[in-house]
This record gives sequence, C-alpha cells and structure tokens, in this order.
Amino acid sequence: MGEYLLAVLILAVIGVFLGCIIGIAAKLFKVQTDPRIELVTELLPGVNCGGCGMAGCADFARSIVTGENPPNKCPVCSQEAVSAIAKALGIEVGDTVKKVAVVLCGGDKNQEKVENLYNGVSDCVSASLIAGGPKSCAYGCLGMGSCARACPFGAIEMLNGLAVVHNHLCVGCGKCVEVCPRNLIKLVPTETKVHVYCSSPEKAPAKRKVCNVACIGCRKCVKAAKEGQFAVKGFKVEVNYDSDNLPSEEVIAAAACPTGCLLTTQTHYEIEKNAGVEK
Amino acid sequence: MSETSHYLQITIGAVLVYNFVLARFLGICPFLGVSKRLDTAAGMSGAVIFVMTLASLITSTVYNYLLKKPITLFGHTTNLDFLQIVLFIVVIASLVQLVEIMLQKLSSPLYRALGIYLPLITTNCAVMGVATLSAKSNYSVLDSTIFGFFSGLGFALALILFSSIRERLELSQVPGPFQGMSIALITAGILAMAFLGFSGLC
Amino acid sequence: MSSDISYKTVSFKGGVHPAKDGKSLSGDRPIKTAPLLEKYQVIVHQNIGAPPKLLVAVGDKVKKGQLLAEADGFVSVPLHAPTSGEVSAICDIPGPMGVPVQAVEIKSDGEDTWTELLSPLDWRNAEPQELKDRIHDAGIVGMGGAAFPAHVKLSPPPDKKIDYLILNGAECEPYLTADHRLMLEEPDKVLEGAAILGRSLGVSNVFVGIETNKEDAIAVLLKKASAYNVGIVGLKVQYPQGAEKQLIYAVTKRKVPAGGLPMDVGCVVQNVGTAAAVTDAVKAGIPLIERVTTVTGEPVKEPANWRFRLGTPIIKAIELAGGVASEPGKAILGGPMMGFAQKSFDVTIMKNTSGILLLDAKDVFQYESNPCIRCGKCINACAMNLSPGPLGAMIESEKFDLAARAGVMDCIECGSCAYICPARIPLVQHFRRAKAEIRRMTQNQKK
Amino acid sequence: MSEEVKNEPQLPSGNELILSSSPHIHDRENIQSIMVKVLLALMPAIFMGMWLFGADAIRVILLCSIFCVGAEILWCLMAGKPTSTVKDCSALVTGILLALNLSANVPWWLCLIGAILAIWLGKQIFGGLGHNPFNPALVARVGLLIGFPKLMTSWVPTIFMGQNTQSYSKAFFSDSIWMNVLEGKLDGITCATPLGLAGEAEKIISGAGAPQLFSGITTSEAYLNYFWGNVGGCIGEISAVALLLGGVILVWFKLIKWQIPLCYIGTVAVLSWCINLFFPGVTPPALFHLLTGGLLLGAIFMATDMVTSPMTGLGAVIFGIGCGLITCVIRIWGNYPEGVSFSILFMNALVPLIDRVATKKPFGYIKRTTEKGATA
Repeated sequence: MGEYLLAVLILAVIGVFLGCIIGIAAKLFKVQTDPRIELVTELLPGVNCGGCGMAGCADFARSIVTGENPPNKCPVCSQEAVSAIAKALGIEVGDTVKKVAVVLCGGDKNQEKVENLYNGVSDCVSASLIAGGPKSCAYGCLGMGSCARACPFGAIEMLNGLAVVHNHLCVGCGKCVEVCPRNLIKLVPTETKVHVYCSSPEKAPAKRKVCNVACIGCRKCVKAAKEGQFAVKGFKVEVNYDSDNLPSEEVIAAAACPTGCLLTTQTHYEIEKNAGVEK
Repeated sequence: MSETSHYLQITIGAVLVYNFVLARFLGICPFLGVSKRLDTAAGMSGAVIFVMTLASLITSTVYNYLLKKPITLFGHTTNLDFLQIVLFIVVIASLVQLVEIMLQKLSSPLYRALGIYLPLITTNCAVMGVATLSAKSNYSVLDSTIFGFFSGLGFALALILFSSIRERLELSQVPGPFQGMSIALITAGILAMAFLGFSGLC
Repeated sequence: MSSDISYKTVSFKGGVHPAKDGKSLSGDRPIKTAPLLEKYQVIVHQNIGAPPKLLVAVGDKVKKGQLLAEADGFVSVPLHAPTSGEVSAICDIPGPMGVPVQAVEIKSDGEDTWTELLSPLDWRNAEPQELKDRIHDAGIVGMGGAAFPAHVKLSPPPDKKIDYLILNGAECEPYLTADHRLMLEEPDKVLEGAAILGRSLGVSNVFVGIETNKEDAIAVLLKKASAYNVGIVGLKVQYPQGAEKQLIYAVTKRKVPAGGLPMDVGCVVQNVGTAAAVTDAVKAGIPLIERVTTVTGEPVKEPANWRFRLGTPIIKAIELAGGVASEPGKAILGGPMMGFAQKSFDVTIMKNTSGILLLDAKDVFQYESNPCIRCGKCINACAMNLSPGPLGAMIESEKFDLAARAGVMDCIECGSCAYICPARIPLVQHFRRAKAEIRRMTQNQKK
Repeated sequence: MSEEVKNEPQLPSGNELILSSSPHIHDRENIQSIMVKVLLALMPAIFMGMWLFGADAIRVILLCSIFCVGAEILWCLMAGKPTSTVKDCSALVTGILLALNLSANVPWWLCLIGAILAIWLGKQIFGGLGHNPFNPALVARVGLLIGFPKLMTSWVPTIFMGQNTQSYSKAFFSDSIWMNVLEGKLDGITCATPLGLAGEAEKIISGAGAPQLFSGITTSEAYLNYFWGNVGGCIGEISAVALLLGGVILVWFKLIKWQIPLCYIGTVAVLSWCINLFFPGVTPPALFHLLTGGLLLGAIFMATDMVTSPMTGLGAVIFGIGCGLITCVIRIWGNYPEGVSFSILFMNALVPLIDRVATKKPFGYIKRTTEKGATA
C-alpha cells in the first residue's frame, strides 16, 4: 500500500516542482508576440500534422498572419474554420459584383484552320512563343489548356480544342485571365447570358479566311439589341459588360448572327461538347 | 580497445545500424510530416538532435539516481522502476516546454530556427525511445547522452536524405494512386533496405 | 596555312559541336546583289527598344535612303526607305515572331534615285560624339541578331570604363555564311568600321574574333589588320562561340556577371556586319537599307549570300536563290540553332535577318515528350553553366520560382542543351516560357 | 518546267510547315541509342557468364529480360500509358543487369519476383524511366537478398571447376578452414565465392595467425582465376576482364561519367590496402577486393546508371568515393560478405543532396545579397 502512496507522492512532488519551474519561466521569459498569431493558432486544428508544409500549427498561423500562406492551405481545416480565420484577420475580399470568366473565342478545331504542324510543349504560353502559335488566327484560343491547368477550381474544360468555362464552378479569381497569352479571357458579371465569341481585331475578310465563326462586324446584333448593350470596337462587336442592362437571350434570334459567333453560354458549351463527340 | 569499441558501438549503432527511423521505425510521424522540404527537414533535424541529447541527459540522470536502485522514503524501501515511462513523459514534456520558453526569450534566431519544431517533438516516440533504450541498455549518464546525440544524428541523416528524395519526387510524375504519402512510404522502405546493409557493423 | 598566322586560338567552357555545319552550301559563292523589286514591305519596328515614329503616309513619294520613321527616344533608331517610289500602303504583315506587325509598303518607281545623303565624315579627325550621332542617324542596329541600337552600346554611362571593343565574326551558327563572305570580300570595310567604332568609344584594344573554320577570311584580315590597328583573334570552332558573353570570355577571360552587361567588364561587342554598315554610314553617309543575308538549306537550289534591301519578302529571296528543289518542311529566319521557325513566307527581311534557312521535312527532327534520364550532357553543354535538365523539370511542373532561383533568367537560349539532349526535350522552349512567366509574375508584383 | 511546278512548294498558306522551338537541328543520340550502346557494353560480361555457367546462365538471362520487358508492358497497360516506352530498351537493360546479379541456378520464379521488384517497385511506381531515385536492378537484388537469402547466396561452379566443388574450394583455401567446411560449420556453401570464404574465415578464427588464413585465396593462380572469371558468383560479376572491357566501351561512348568507377574502385583499393597494411588479419589485400565480388560490375554498370547518379563531374567524384567507403565498411566489418549493392543503393539516396552541393555556379555568378534578387 505504501508503495502506491509513495509513487503518487513522488509524481505529485515532481509534477508540482516542474509545473512551478515552467510557470516561473513563462513569467520570466515572457515575449510579446502578435496576438493575432495566437488567435489563429487557436482556430487551427492544433494537430501539428505538418500537412501544410510548415512546422506545426503555430508556425502555420504565423505564416497566415504575415501573409505567406493563405488560410485554406491547411488540409485539415473545414471550410468554416478557414472562413473564421479569414474573418478574424479581415483578409476576406468583399466582392460586390460576382464575376465569372468567359473565353471569348469560338474557333474550335472544326471552325478555325489549325495551320501548322506544331511540335513542342503542349502549353499555350510556350506555343505562343513559337511563331505566335500554331493557329492561323493570331487572336484565337490555342487550345492547349494553360488556363484549365491554372484554374484552382477545375472550372475550365478543354472541349474540341477550345477552353470553355463552367459558370457554376467559376469563382472569378482571374487566374486564367492572367495566364492566357492571347488575352481572350474576360471577367464578366455572372448574370451575363450572351457573348460575342470572337476577339480578333482584324478586318472581316482576313478573319473569314481563317475562321468560320469570326465576328465580321456586321452590326446586326447592335441593331437588334437595345441601345448600349453592344459596343463596336474596331472591326468587331463586343457585349457592353459594364452596362446595367445586359443583352437578353432573345437578341440572338433577333440578330440572326451570320457567322454564329453570338451565342449564349449554354449553347456555346453544347456546341463544343457535341462537336467533340462527332469527330 | 573495449572502451573504444563500446563508444563505437553506441555511435555507429545509433546512426547507421539501428537507425531510429529506418531500423527501429521510431519517430515516423515527423519523418513523414516534415520531410516535404529540405530546409524544414534540416531545422527539424537540428531540433531533434538538440532535444534527444538533452532528454537523454536528464532522463538518464533521473533513471540512474532515482529509479535504478531501491530507495527508502518514510521508512518504505521501494524500487521505483515501474514509474519509468510516466516519469520520462513528464520530464521530457516539461523539459521541451521549458527549453522553448527560454529559447524564445534568450535567442531569437535560434528560436526561429529550432523553436517552431519543438512542439512537434514533445510527444515524439523517438525521444521517448532514446530514453527507455538507454535505460534498458544500462548506459551511464555520459553513455546515454552520447547515445542520444548520435540517435538524433541518425534521425537527422534519415530525414535529410528522405526530404531531398522527396523534393526530387515532387518534380516527377508519380502515378495517381501512389502520389503523396504512399510513394513516401515506399521510398522510406527502399531506404530502409539500403540501411540494412550496415547490419553487423557492431 | 596556320604557320604564318600570328594569332592565338581561344575558347570558352561548354558548348557543342553540331555534326552538320552546312556552311559549304553557301560559303563558297560570292555575295550577289539582289535586283530591284517592285514592292518592299519595310517593317517599322526593326530594333530593340522603342519603335520609331512613322513620318510617311499612304501616297507619299519617297526616295532611296529617305527617312520613313524617326527615332523615338534614346533606345530607338530611324528607318530609311530601301528604294525610291510611292508609299502604297501601311499595313499589318506577318512578323518574324508570328505576330502581325506594322509595315510600310513601298511601290518601287524603278529609278532607284537616292535622296540627299549626309555628308561624309573624316572619321580619323571626327569627334567621337559626331561618329555616334552618325551611327544613330544611319539607323544602325546590331546586325548579328539582337537588333540592339548600335549607338546605345557605344554610349556607356561615364562610370563604366570601356577598354575592349570586340568584333564578332565567329558566326558559330551552322549554315550561315553571311559574315564569312562579308569579311572575305570586304575586309577593308569591316576593319575600317572596327577602327571607327573603336574611335567613337575611345578604345585602342580592338579585336575581331573569328572561328578558325574561316581560314581564308582570317588570312585576308590578318594581312590588312595592322593598317587599322586591329587585332585578329582565332576562336575555336565551338558553338555558341559567337554568343556575346562567351566571346568576351574567350577573348579577354573576363566574365560578364550574371544579369549584367558587357560594359560591366569594360567590353563592347559589335557584329562584323554592323561594322561594315558603320563604314558606309560614316564614309559615304549611306543609311542602313540593305544587308547580306544567307539563303540556304538543302531544299534551296542555289544557296548563296545575297545583298537584300530591307523589306524584301523571304519568298522573293528564295525565288532569287533559284527556288526550291524539294519541299521544305521548315522555314527558319536565322540559323538552325537560334533561328525562329516561320509559318508564312510573307515575312520580310529586317536589319537583323542573318539568314533564311529551309530544312527538308526529313531533316527536321521531332521533339519528344521523353523523361529526362539525367545523363548530364546538357550540363556539360551549357555555356552559361546552368543545369538545363533539372530546370526543364522544374518548369514542366510549373515551379517557376524554383527555376528563377536556379538561374533560368541567365539562359542565353543558345540551344546547346536541346541540341544534345538524348531525350529530345524541348528545353529552350521551356526556358522561354519560364522567362515569359517570370517576367509576368514580377510585373504583377510591381503592381 | 511544268514538272517543276509540282515541285514548287512555296506554300503560300504555309500550313505544311513544322513549327517548333529552336534549335532546329539535333544530335543523333537518343535514349534508345544510349541503351543499345549500354547493352553492347554488357555483351562481354554476358558472353563470359554464358560460357562459364552454360545453359543455366542463358536461362536466367533470358527469363529476366523477358520478365522485365513483360512487367514494363503490363504496368503500362494497367496504368493506361503507351507501351512504346519498351522501345527505349531501358527495361531490357534492367533485366539483363538483374540477371547478371543473380546466381545461375536461381529458380524461374525468383527471376519473376526480381523483375517485378525492379520494374514496378524500382522504376514505374516513381513515374517510370528518369524518375526513379534508386537503381531498379539494385532494388530488386537487395529485395531478393533480404527475402531469399539462401537462394541468393548459393552458387554454382563454372565449367572449369568440374563437378567436384569441394576440391575447388580446397584449392583455394587453407586446411584449417577447410576442416570447418567439412565439419559443416560453414553452411549454405555449395560453391563459395572468394569474398564469402574470406568473410567466413574472419569469423571462424579471429586473432592470431589470421593473415595466413587469406593465403589460400590470394595466390597468383587464384588471382588469375578471378581475373578471367573462373570463380563462383553471380552470372555477371565473375569475370573481371569482361567487365573492364565493358567499362572501356562505356567510357569510349561517353555513356558514363568516368569519375564514378574510377573513384569507386580507387577508394576501395586505397582503403583495403591501408587496412591490410596495418591490420593484415582483418581483410585480404587490395587486389583481392578489386577482382572479387560485385565491385567491378557495380562500379562500372550499376553505380553509373545515369538516372540514379549525380549529374556533374564533381558530384560523380563524391558519389564514387561514398560508394567505395561504404562498400569497404560493409565488406570488412558488416554481416554481409558483399556491400556493393547496399552501398550504391545508399548513395543513390544521397544523389539529390550531392546534386545540390555539386551544382555548377552559373557563368558570371555573383553572390546575391538578397534572395529576391533573382525574381525581383
């Protein structure tokens, strides 16, 4: 019996002793740290798994506060926890107009002449560095999927040699916009239904020579739509994305676009999807 | 001769033959967790060496002077050996905590280099392993301190080797199902096979 | 042959020896002068730096040598009309990089009358600044390939002391022989140009570096060099011997610091073609409106060097060379190691077009998507001492920050690594992509 | 002229022109040609093995090659990769190297397991050729050595030894040890390798009089046998002359970094010479170490594998010295009589670190004061 008591006694003594030392040390050696780091550390799971690539949660918290890492890099945190951290640090971005990306080109494999026998890295930026890329249209989608790879949300699909954005997946982060060497991708208000799928500023005959679905600047859509819904820029027409009344779907029927580059997002997607199946 | 071979056995054995990670399979958690980047692995290695050495020093002192021989207290004579694990845990945990607190205040650069890894090590089984192993082998305080240091060195060797391989694997196209932890474990397995060649050195 | 040559042979570390140098195709024939064409399409932006400001409009009559565009800023040069005639259009034509570029189309009137030229200068007594102004006014750029305005290189900031002028006659690119023929046929122009450039810089150490496979050119230049107080340096036949930094190292054993310029080690490098153009500009006041270009390749019927005026479409150049005997699989502007593949024959000759190269389809090798087998050949071949293979792997997995730290921005795109790579990885393309991405990233950071 | 028109491909649309990055010309060498040259260099060792071990060796070599190529095809089919990777011959090279690392009497299923270990575990699991950090043939060999120690260390006699293996061993070995062999203290030896015998000798009688133990296996007649290959051992490791010839071919074609075999063999030679000089009883002389065991095979063909060795010359020197050190340590003090496989495998693991240390400084390198200098 005494044995057990002795063990408990010894452990208790040692425990109290060590506790006191640590307590005193903590007081003696107190260091002022950024209180936010502690706050974030508390919000993190605290399992010190190292899955974020940092050495434990406290280090990760420090990196969040200094802006080295985004909070969502933690593989353990739930979405709520991530947003709680973001809220605590005030780093969330209050985007008023929700935007999605759109690739303004309709020149898929069937529509646009793919000119040359390209031999090299399958990446748009790389391809555009070699004689401007293998497509005859110098302003068309190269179809090698740099944007799709850049998209962290898998919202861009390569269909029939053309990048197509899935609106329900796109959060409008703009990573694809940056990466496209031909600047075909635009961030537009989510509610936009209709786009002119052409970005080439060339004259109509030059465009038609290389592509069947180029905007030839006939302005039928401009006439069919209300004032200010479309804007003529050079030799092509663009949807006026800044305006308050975006063109409705009826415009397409009314305009009867002769080349078929005026499309809704949905029909554009379906055309490309089916075109890929046929071939 | 015997003195030299004794220390040779402790050192070479701890680093190569009975490598904590690749032969004893202790401390696998930080081995896999903190081996993604070479620089973090190096920091972690430093911390492990430091803690292992210090922990073996303290625990072997505790073991040799408190637990090994029966002690008499309040008229009871008891062998306190059964308290070994509990005591080691308490001692190591508070030791690491103490070191962390002091480092933060006293040496900011050292804290930044090692300190952030310290919380990861408090419960590392390699540290506990080094304490219990030296107790089991009946090492003196000096012996076990050396043993602790070289065990840490062995851990560092394995960790740094492994992280450099993993950095290279980052650039290769590992097939989908094997990406991440599974390829890491396979690599560790092959590495362990290579370390098997050292068996019998001491 | 070599016994009477009193020059040293020098080289750099790394590089490759392309098995097929193709120089014999065009190297034995004298330079021919292209006849007057009906139409020239002169690309407006022919220099690195700011594009010149256009001075003419459609319908204007111009004379040969008349200003078409004037320099806009310091790093810019004027542009002159290649012949007399009428400006028939200002339009976009395919540029050498595949992107449409602005060009002035001049319909020749067949008379080829000169405009009033600048007065000749006595360069031995002229002020250096006077010489520099003339070089600028004549629209002279680096004619080896970079098209960097010549006068900018000649005007280093005052804290950089220049003590070496090196003329680049290495012509290490296989197939090209334009510089070789120029040195052989017009040694005086080249050497006098070297002396003029030396005077404008105030430098007495003037050297011409020539690869030793051009023995005849070396012999000719050696005979005349002393009259102009110019030294001749033999260079080992090794690609890329003519790359600026490698040339400087070979001749002076000075290393241009990474990310630095030749002037950081007191050197200025100019092409031999540039020197010849400088002589014309200073002694006769003739602006840069024509250049020697090699039209070569196995499919070309009569490969040779031609004196083409700026704005000559390459399809005309190939026709002048007798057309093609077999169907070319690839058309290249420049040499086979660093030239640019073309997708149109409507590209026109520019100030830096050193060669037009056609390759047979069967000779065109295909890049493959093999893995790197870490043979290390690229590392040995890299003239910049980089590690191309690992760099390529980093870029393939899109780790551009790693690549930047490993020095991808120092790559001179000489192509030695991709030439030697047994896995046939398009390394140069990877590096060009990485450079583009890194530039974009740093720009974003600045924003 | 009208015929010429057909041949007038001025291609106004240009759509038949190939677009690719510079350079537009290429050296003739490709992966396949490299592998074929390696096979060529292996030929002397293969023929020597076939000749000395007869039909058994041919069987093992064929089985390993077929299984390795088969494993590669099977993996590619399973992973949905094109099976064209077989064409580069790397699987064949791995198969033959594996066979050369096996004894001639191994059962067929050992070849199969070895092939699967080599191709799947050693190579494909890391992403295929070029991505494997460890030499595939060595992964297989070490895996088999650990898994089937008895099979992997029982050897068959060469044709010149006749059926009586005992007389052969006796000729090599002094009487005192031979007594132990007869008494069955040395088990598992059907036909011992010289290294194995030396190792056993160390264990049996340590201490006084040890140098004499090695006298039997270090006669000039014995050395000649080692040189030509008339000894027990793996198919490929026995004939020093064939391996050296292969090495000359490899260096001639510039397929390997000569620093690796030179530093490897040199380190082993210097180290074993020193130890033999000061502690003659610990280990046989240097020449014995060089000619016996898998050292030459390892140093010339295994350590020099491009994928798993350093990329620079300096790295190759470090790598070779490291391999030599570890080989010596294992051979002299370790449990295993042979340390070549383990040492190369261990150094393979070090290669990324070596590469990091031994990278060339870029031309005109200036030490940057800030890390950001490169990107900013």
